[in-house]
Amino acid sequence: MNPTSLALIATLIAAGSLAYYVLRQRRYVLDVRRYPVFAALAEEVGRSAEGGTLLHVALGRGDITGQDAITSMTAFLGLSGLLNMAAAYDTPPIITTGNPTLYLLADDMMRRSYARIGNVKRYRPTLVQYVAASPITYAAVSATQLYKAEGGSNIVLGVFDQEVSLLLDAGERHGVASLGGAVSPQAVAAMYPALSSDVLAIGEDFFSGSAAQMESPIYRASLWTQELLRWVLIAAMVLAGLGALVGLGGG
Amino acid sequence: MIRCPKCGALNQDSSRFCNSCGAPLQRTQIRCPVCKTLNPAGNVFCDKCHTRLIPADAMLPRQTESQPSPEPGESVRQISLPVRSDLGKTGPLTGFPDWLEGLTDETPLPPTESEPAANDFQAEPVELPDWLLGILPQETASSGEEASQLPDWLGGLAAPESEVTPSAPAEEGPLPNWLSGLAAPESEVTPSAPAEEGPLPDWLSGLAAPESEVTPSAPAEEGPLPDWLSGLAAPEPEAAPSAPAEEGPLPDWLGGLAAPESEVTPSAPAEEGPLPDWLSGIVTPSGAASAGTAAFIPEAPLPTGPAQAPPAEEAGGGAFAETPGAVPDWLLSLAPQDLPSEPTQGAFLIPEEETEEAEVPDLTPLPEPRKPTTDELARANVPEWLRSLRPEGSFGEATGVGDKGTVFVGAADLEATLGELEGELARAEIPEWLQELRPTGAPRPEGMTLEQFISQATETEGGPLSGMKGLLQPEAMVDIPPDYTPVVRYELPAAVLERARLWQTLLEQPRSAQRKMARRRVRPGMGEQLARWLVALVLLVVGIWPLLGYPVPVNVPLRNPSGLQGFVNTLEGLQPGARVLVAVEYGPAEAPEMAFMTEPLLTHLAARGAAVDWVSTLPEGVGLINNLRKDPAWDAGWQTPGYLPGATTGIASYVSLHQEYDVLIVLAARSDHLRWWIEQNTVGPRWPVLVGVSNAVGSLMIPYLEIENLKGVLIGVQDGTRYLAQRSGGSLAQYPMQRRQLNALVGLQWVTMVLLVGGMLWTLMTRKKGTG
Amino acid sequence: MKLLKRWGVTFFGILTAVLILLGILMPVTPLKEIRLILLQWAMVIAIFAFFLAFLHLIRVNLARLKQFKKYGVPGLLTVFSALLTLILVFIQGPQGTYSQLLLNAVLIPGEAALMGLTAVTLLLAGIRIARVRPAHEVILFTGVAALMLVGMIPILPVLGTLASWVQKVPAMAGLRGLVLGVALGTLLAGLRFLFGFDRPQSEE
Amino acid sequence: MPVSLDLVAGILGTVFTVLLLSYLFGDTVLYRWTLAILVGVGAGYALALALRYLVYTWILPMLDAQTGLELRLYYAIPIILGALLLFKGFPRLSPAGNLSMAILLGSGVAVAFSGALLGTIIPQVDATGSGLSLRAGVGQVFNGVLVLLGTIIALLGFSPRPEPQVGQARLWQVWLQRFSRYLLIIGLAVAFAGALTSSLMMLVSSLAFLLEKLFSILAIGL
Repeated sequence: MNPTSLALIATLIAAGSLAYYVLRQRRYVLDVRRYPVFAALAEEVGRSAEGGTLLHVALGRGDITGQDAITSMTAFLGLSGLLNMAAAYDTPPIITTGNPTLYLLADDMMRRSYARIGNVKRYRPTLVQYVAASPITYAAVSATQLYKAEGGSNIVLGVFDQEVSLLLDAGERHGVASLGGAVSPQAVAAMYPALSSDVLAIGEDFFSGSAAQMESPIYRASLWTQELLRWVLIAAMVLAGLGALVGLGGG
Repeated sequence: MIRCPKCGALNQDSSRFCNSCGAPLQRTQIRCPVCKTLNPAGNVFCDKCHTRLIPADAMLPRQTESQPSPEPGESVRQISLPVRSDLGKTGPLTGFPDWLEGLTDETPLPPTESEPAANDFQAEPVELPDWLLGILPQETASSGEEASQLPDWLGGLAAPESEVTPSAPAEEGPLPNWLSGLAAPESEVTPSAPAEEGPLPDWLSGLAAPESEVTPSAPAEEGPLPDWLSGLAAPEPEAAPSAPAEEGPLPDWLGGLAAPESEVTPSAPAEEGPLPDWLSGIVTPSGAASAGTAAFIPEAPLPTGPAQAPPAEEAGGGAFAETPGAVPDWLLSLAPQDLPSEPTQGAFLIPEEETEEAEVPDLTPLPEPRKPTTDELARANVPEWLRSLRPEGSFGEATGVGDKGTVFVGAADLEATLGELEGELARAEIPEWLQELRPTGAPRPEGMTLEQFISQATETEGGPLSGMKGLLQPEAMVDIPPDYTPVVRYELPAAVLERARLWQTLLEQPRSAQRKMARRRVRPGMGEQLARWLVALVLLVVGIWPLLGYPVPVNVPLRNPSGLQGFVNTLEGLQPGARVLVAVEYGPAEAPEMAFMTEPLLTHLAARGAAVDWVSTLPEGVGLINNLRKDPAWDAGWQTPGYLPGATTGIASYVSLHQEYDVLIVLAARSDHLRWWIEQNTVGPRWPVLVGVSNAVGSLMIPYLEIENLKGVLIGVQDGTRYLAQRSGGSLAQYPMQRRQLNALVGLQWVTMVLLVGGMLWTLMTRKKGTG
Repeated sequence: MKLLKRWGVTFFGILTAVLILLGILMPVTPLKEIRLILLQWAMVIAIFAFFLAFLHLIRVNLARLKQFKKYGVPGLLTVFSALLTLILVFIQGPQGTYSQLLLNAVLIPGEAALMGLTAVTLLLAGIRIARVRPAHEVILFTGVAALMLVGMIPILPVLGTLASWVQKVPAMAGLRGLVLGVALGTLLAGLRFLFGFDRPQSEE
Repeated sequence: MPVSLDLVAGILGTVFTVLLLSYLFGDTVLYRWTLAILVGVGAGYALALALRYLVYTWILPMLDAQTGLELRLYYAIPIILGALLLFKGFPRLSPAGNLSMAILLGSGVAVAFSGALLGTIIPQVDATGSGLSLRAGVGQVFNGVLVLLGTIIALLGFSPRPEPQVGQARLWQVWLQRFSRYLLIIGLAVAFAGALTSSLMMLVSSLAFLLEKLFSILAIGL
């Protein structure tokens, strides 16, 4: 069977099971593990407002017209609490992005947080910045934001590669606490030795954590579907293995 | 969560209709006085505008010395207010009197994943008093307890069948009129008519509303906690405007009965025999009516503005919008029949608000109901649970004994009866906060102007307004009947409400204790700075040493990488003029590392005479392509380089439009760019693919590099130099700089390994545990 | 009108996604062309986004001139170099002499040097790993990393074989689990967008 | 490039490399100025190429007289949508660009969704399965089985269910969770080594470039 029809079947299964769990959301109460990093994001606004320190959010270089659109959207889902709280406190973070379309989405999200509480006049567009065209320059310039920002917070959430270690090292250097998450193996490999497990979301936890912290039935249904598709995937791998063992499969 | 009485589906607290069967959900409410929103009984704050619904001081049940703690078994009921164990948490409300314990819909869902409790009232099996069985939701009644009929004494009080058609089929029979006001106003249920039979008990006689003017509001369909009880759960919020009931404060649980602040001027206190404190506020005004008349009919003139019909969703019984100024219906139905048919001036005014969606109210005049005589009211037997609430001396003398041993007392000789019943009746404990609301000053005599009355009035002691004269005593409003809608002069803009909600969530947000707060890292000390410089210095020295041509301990052997052979064989298989698409997916930063493999590749392609098209999704990639094509020998028949903006989008559209290539070569130093090309190729033309990647991408791309149409892989400097060596006769003699760079890289790798392992052991030993 | 304002934009976003997805999953004639057209339009709109972001970059750096002492010079340098490069490269194209000069003299050495810095920052993070991770994880991580470092360009063949096995079996399993997990999360987040549960595009 | 420009490029490149590598020893002012120039040149260069593509591939053909109405419409719609997106630059008029953002997001989600399915899930499942094919020999089958089991365990480790704690969950669940974590750590360590090697190579090539230019400037042969 060619991949395209396999993909069509997989899409129908995924969409069908999500619809089922959304409709039956009351029966399926899913206990979800703790994702401390997402719970702590909104608190960073409180801490930066109380301490008058810098709150820097690095969103990476995920292009929203391409492969990284969904990762960047999920980063905003995880940051929704933080953005609302920042609008309420009127202590917005400095948001840096390394992609033009991602910059526009970040600008929208921050402006809407202000507009939602009728405070759009207080919104300052210069705090959401498009910083550089290439990934490594983006990381280096974002790191300069942490200069003399002792006691501040540095949230790294989005599409990165190994250049994220420049950002984390700058945080270490200037006494700034870092937390965040990433999906690409290169970025996770660079963040794993620098951040402890309760301030880092790795791979799928990046998606599950941002959905779990929304605490609404629809996102619980989405987590249920994710759990179901995990077992479908495992069954498919086992079948593919058995098929290859008996000489049916490719390879 | 609210359990639908009809189909049993669980619904959100704020739902007004059941999600699965559409039946109106029964909820008892606390109405927010600011934004009129109806909140579930247990709410501490209003859902919509976050006004506090439960006065702060009333939250903590006070156990003062003066009130002896009730001995076990003592039947004295302490009316104290339910307290949420921790502000903001939606933990179970505590502090209910026992008889109410099982009724709150706050009972938490059991933690296990099993089917949530069939009914909010039944997290664990609770022994409910009989009299409440009849009015609990269907589930409770059917789940284990036998469905018992309404107690007789309530039977008589149910709204007469004829006037109101019950919307939901009231299986256990229509509720008593005095409870009918308790029905959830949300549902568009037309109130069921109060049952005819059975006279009112004396103690309620004063409350009976004349049936003629007001048809009772929506009947209390079986549903969770009835309003007048919820009043015990959540007395009127502080912010609520204090009702200016001068004839002394209504007790909280009856507060709802008081006329809204604007329309009511207190009537004179009752002259007849001393009524019990908790009832004294509601005894008939002097002159307005004889004993037993609805006690709270004020004398204030009707408000001049146009009558405002209650909006549809708060009209509750919507179908029967109250005539402006009529006494709240559940009480009017209890009043003795000799009231004048026309609502007196200044009667309890319920403005009617026009709303488009509201059902057209049926304003046909109701038939003249028969008013229970004073004796009938007196003979109404008092149920067990009410008798225990009866403070001393609150009932008249017994005129008979009902079949269940209930003592009928007349209103007139209450004091005497109490003397006899002293032994049986336990003194009702009136809570501290209720005592404060006890009327202190004498009401304004007739004919006296307000100024004169104020000048004589005593000063207010205590509270923010202490020292001021003639202040109206705060009157607690427990709940306003569903069809009552205060005229809110100032409509709060949504933005202000949203901001208030945000502030509230901020204040309520418990500090997340589980997360170890990221320790504020102090700026690293001199030690760390030295370590940084040392590491940098070591790397620079070890890197520069071989580059300067100095001897190195080991000359790196060039091994044959597994992917190189496939790479070379595929290119060797190309016919002259074969179409090759080369994607340059690395930036200026990675150019030096990729140069190790691009140079031998270009010479190989030129040697095969292939027609090469160059593309890149990176702007700088186009510039790098020009760097690569500096040598005219490599430039035979190649297309001008194509820039594909829009990352994957650009690749997808290019691949779909150009199907004619024989081989796709991807030179990538970014894992996502390589993945895009492999994915779009798999989706599209599925050309044979050759991949050249940097070391960083190579270690990650293993999972991707085992796909079907992948013919050859070159990873990093080591495979590149090997390919270069193979293209130049097997040794790197012609490329000295590349050989030195390779030696420098290997040297750096070994030094880095030593630093990593040494640093790790050192840190493990000193074990400074810090958070990230 | 209110309905259109609230759901109009969301509807268009979902319609675009569904059409492109159908064009990939059911590559039949009309859907394939529609997909291509929409992808190319998105590419062109992205260029306008780049132009807007560039203007914002200039504006931010000009705004920094107010605090001249701290940010003045870097702000000026960024604005000047950006406008000069834009004009030169737009006129001459990538093959132009000045374009080549800027690429070879500024971009390649500059970004290569910055990437070189990541070698030191990664190494320092590796050394400090024991401060944030438990001991058994630290030993496993550092051991495997050290083995790979010396096994990638092996001087001792046995190290090369062991490194190759570690890379092809346990590391493959771990990375594949990571990548498949990310793909699952991407699927569900995409479905939430297609169902209209997540609406980053609308004003709500 | 004429020889003199080569020399200029060499000198500029050397200065840039030295100033940027100075960050190793301190966050100096010169480092920031150099970084500022790098940012400006990078952004200008990328935008210039993108605008050239837009002008030569879209705007000029749209304005061309011979272009048919249908093709002209095909060219004009994205340009109008792009122009609408420019309103995003003014907070008050920003909603005017929402339609264009919706199309960008919609296309991104579709591409990412299909990429996840067709580029990651299906090939990976196929590759995991085909690792067990006997054609590659018994040794490979043993490795294939290990990779299959390891991938399943690693995938289960990312489940959103609460982590099994010792004493609360069965022992095999605790060990399954722990083993999936170890597999992930091995994978990350391999990726870390790859990234570090790549960075080391960049450092070596920077140093090589530096030395080469220094010596050529000082006319001293290496």
